Amino acid sequence: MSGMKTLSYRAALREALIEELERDPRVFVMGQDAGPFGGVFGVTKGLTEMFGADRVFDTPISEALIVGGGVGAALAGARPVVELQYADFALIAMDEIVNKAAKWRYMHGGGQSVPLVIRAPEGVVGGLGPEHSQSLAQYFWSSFGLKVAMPATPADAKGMLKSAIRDDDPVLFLENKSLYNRRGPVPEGEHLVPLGVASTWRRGGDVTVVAWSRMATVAAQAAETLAGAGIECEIIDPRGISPFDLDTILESVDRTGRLAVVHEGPVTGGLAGELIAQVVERRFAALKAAPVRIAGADTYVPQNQDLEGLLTPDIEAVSAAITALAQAGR
Amino acid sequence: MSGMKTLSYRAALREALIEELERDPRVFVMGQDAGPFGGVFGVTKGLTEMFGADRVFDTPISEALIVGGGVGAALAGARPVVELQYADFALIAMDEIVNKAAKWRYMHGGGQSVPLVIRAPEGVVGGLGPEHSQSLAQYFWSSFGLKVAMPATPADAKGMLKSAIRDDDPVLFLENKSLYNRRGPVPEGEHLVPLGVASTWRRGGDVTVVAWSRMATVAAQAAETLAGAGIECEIIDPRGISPFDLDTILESVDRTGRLAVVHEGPVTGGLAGELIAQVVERRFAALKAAPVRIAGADTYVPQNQDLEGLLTPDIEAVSAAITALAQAGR
Amino acid sequence: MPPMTDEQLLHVYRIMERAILLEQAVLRLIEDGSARLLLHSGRGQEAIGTGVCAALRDDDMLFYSHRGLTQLLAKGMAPGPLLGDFLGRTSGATRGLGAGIVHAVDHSLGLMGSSGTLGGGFVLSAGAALGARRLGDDRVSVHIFGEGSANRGTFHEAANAAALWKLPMVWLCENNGLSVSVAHRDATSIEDVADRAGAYGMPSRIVDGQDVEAVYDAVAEAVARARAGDGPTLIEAKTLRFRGHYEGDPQTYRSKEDIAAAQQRDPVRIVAEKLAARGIAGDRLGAIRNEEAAAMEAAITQALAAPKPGPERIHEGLLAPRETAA
Amino acid sequence: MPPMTDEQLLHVYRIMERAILLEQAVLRLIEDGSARLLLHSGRGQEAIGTGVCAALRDDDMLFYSHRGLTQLLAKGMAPGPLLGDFLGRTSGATRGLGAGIVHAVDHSLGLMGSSGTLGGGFVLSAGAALGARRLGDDRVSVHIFGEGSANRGTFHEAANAAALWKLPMVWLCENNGLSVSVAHRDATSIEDVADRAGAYGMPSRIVDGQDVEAVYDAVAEAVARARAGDGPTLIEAKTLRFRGHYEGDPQTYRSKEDIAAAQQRDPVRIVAEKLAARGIAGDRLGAIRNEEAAAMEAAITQALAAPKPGPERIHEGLLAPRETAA
Ligand SMILES: Cc1ncc(C[n+]2csc(CCOP(=O)(O)OP(=O)(O)O)c2C)c(N)n1
Ligand SMILES: Cc1ncc(C[n+]2csc(CCOP(=O)(O)OP(=O)(O)O)c2C)c(N)n1
Ligand SMILES: [Mg+2]
Ligand SMILES: [Mg+2]
Repeated sequence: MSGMKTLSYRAALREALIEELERDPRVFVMGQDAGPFGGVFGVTKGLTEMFGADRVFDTPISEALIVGGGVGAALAGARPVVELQYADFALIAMDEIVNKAAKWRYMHGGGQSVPLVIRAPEGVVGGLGPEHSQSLAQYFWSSFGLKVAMPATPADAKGMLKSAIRDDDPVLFLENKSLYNRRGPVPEGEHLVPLGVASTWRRGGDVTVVAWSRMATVAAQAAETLAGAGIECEIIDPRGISPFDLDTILESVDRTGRLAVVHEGPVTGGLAGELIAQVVERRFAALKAAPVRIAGADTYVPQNQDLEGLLTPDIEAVSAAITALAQAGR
Repeated sequence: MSGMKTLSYRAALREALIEELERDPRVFVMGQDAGPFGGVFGVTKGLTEMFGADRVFDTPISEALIVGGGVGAALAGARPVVELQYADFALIAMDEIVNKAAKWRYMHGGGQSVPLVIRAPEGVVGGLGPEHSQSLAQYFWSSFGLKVAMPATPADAKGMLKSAIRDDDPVLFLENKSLYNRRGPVPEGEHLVPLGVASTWRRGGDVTVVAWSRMATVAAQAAETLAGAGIECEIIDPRGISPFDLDTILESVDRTGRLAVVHEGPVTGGLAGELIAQVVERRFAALKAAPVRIAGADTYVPQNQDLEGLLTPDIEAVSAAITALAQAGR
Repeated sequence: MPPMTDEQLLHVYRIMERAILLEQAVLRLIEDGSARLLLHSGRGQEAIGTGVCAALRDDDMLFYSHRGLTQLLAKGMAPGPLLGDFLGRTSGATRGLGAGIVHAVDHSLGLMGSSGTLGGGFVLSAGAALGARRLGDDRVSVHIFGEGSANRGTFHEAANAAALWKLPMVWLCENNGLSVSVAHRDATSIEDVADRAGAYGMPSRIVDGQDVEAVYDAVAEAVARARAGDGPTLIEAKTLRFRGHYEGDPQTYRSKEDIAAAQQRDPVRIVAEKLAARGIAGDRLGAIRNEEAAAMEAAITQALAAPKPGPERIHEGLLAPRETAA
Repeated sequence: MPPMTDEQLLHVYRIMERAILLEQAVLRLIEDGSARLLLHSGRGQEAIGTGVCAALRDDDMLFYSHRGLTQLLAKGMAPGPLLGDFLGRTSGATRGLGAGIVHAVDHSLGLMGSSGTLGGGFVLSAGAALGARRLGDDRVSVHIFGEGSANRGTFHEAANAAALWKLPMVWLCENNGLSVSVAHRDATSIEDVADRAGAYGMPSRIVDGQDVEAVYDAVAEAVARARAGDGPTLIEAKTLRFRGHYEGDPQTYRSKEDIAAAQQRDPVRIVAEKLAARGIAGDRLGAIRNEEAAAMEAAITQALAAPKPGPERIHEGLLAPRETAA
């Protein structure tokens, strides 16, 4: 690996697709507007021109076909990368994701691989309303044969997408719409990030902060402020939920005794509940205060962008909650 | 209310349907084999004969139509009770449940009711395999406009189904396949059980045991044994997840300081995680030991019934886990 | 069916002007920063919403599309609540949840709402028809949708059930040849969506979607059939999308010439010509346009003056209001 | 297409006898308590699985149905692993997960698996055809399903895409007139499922599903078309379900007379008659039957002797085996 370059999250994803399309002729990409138009978020821009319409192409508005067809193509030995235009539409292809992609190997005895990647842009931004703004990873905690990846940086976006495409198991790859324009360093040359290994963004001994996707950045920014106030946060981005790197989190909680969990999407039924239960089960004695959930409001996302802004916690809200946690139970 | 009669869970549900079909001409029932055949679990037996084929009828194998059509009929002012042959098929109609039934009121400003009941038999029994044995309530914690009911007794089955049909909001009504033949007392005459009010099956000061649906019975049986060993369990059946009667649970935890949560379906991503997070958030100081999850194995349900039996905890497993909890942290 | 009366056609003209004025107003409000939203322009497709609604009773039920501004206005919605939504004001149809795609419901107008996940409307509209039948009334359920959306599986499930049960339902496919960037021929295996109806034993018709009378005729006939208990109909209106999929769409997938050619067949001009041919003086149209423009300005001023919702709004309306204890 | 050879027809006869013997064996094992499972008998529909598979290459891909025992055997699966599944033994195709509906996969036989949620096979089979094309090979993807399942929305999404993309795919609908208790006419708005194909510009054919040669002819033609790059075909085989939907089904929805009438058109008898008409001596068939019966007994004995899986089995096979570190 030589040096670093700066790429947007979008460009990093695109580079991953290009490299894997070049490397492996079994790989193909399909989705609504994913062909010549380049995807409504621009991730596949130019790819049809580069690889031809039989490698990168549009689909009808048929989400069950997009995912289920991807499963079928994977069963036949191809390595499809399919795109849902919005992660919300995973709910249309839920049977295909949960009952087909995730279970096919197990229920057919264990020998049959499903090397499928389902890319799906999630998150609250731009006034898209209740059916185009959901964060849905929590639906897949118990889809055991499925991997769920959620990159938070351009480097992870590239490295994790490449790993996902090479993985023999199906991967739900949740991109965050707010991050597409975010720029950051990406290693030159071949860059792979293994799925299911947490990334510790910052070390700190006072509070363990677990934050996914866009909220990892928000948490990291809060941590800067809090450091000024004498609170040292350890920021851990689990990079997804499956495989789940609980060990890194437990090791941190052992040192801090305090856990805050930050994510988009509602508090109730969100990602944090399961994680907190897992930590409390194993580290009850080590905890100095109740773990805290810092997440979306328990409601749906309105189109009104003023109101939309109220849905997810901002740096101030995250800082305030962590401050309270740092002081709790002393 | 005069006396009590003994009914099976199946008969209690059927009685509820009959009474509500009689009471309200807007009510109708549809589902696969729900017409003359009476449903694959026999709940609608004889109803087409009693009420005619325009009130109780079969549908094609079209789960999106069953649920989405139910939503549409409800919007038009009818009060449909639709049946999914297995709760697993909720995943086929996930967009209709999560994005239509649950959100329609909110996203259209708040004034539009969706008085729909979706009956769906869930649970692990009979060798039906990974796609016909799921317990899925946990998928709906954040479907805020949707109510989720899970009756555990014949009396609740009847009283809650009647309440669900009269409710102006959509209700996902999860019946447990293992309970259909279970018999129990049901009050004579009109019997309504409000949705979202927990039922305390047994009082006890040592451990709060929250258990849903079939597992409430298993927990209650374990509690009998444990009482002999000097451990007094308080058994609480939340009767569903939405509305969720957290207060009853918190009040109990305040007294016991110990919480065990019991359900079918996998531990990871299951119902318990969210509940434990809610309790820990509010009662960290009151807890004497880490809350415990007693739930299904983290895998899929095989058809092999010997193996299937390993999936969900039995009385011994529940007793052992509660005993350990009762002794923990002393 | 009797042809449209002069009064009907004048009303159509009025609604079309209203829709165009409203869209223009919204574009202006976006530009000046008063409104932040994603608009899916219906420019070019005005003959459909107006033609459909001219054939409906107030209580007939409409599930409109994401490109549905004309549809809402034609069914009787006033611009005020729509502007309120666009501007995120409590005066909006959704009381401030706001909208690029308005999700208005009004039972007195038969406005049933719109599904943001495309294809949701197929099963909902079939269900509403079933509901009306259960209630013993003779309302007809109508759904307007794009040709791209017709490839959702819900089309199949609902079409089969509607034909099987002879539901009082009319489906109107706005075939503008595009779903976002994807050409109809690249997404759909046959040319005419109407030809899908035969697979269900459902009658169908293809009409010129730029011609309001053609749309009206087909819908009026289908509504009569539905109301008589003879079941559903699929109507395909061939139409043209004048603007991008959403405002801001670079439209890299079609040429300037294609766009210009499409814009030649303007449904408003076609109605104006029809009225002229019927001998209705041009100044009557001018008067209508002026009335509408004035009303629109007033509605905008009013909407801008309406309060914005407080933060509590996001938690309102999730559930039915609690019944007061007996 | 050339007609089936004597050898092919004898093989079909053999597979049919094998399927019947296997079903009978399973019923016996259920009765004596050795097997606990829900069986969906394919009795009466044996001409379909055998006719389809006679027209396929080993590497052609089959997504079989829940009534798919004959289909599995015809594609080359041995009874042993199936019995292992029925009995929940590690010798089973799923290594002890067991089965009432066997979910076997064998790539060397082109056995791709089966979706327990009906209709899943439509999108999977279309996808497999797409995958084969991507890999540049000329495998054909085949899906066998019931007429009731054809009302799932996945039918529509997959049919459209398959026709649009001219995928190498053949769909075979086993129309036995029933989905569990529901008669075809009470669930489907048209009589012939084949007529749904036209909506996609897909060719279709209706065949007598009791006549293996008719099934073979249609499938062979469709496979040739698919392999030549000319796209998918929908074949509807009119057939008869001799037994209940599952073993134990009270069948309150059809009369004893109806059942008896259905059983008149036994595909096995029809094949035997065909062979007789070709001058093949009855004792050759008797010999096949005896061979198969003996082999089945041996397979049962072997399966019963195979070990049951330990409790760890339920956790195996969720994910791909971990790659060993480089
Ligand atoms: C199920 C679903 N898939 C995709 C989208 C994203 N989307 C919104 S509009 C649109 C194009 C729709 O095309 P068409 O149905 O032809 O209607 P038009 O926009 O042309 O009026 C798409 C793909 C969606 N909202 N829902
Ligand atoms: C999506 C889905 N809905 C319902 C069922 C339950 N189910 C299993 S078999 C069956 C009947 C299928 O009828 P058909 O497709 O005609 O096949 P047949 O059983 O007649 O061979 C039903 C409803 C299911 N497995 N999957
Ligand atoms: Mg279109
Ligand atoms: Mg059938």
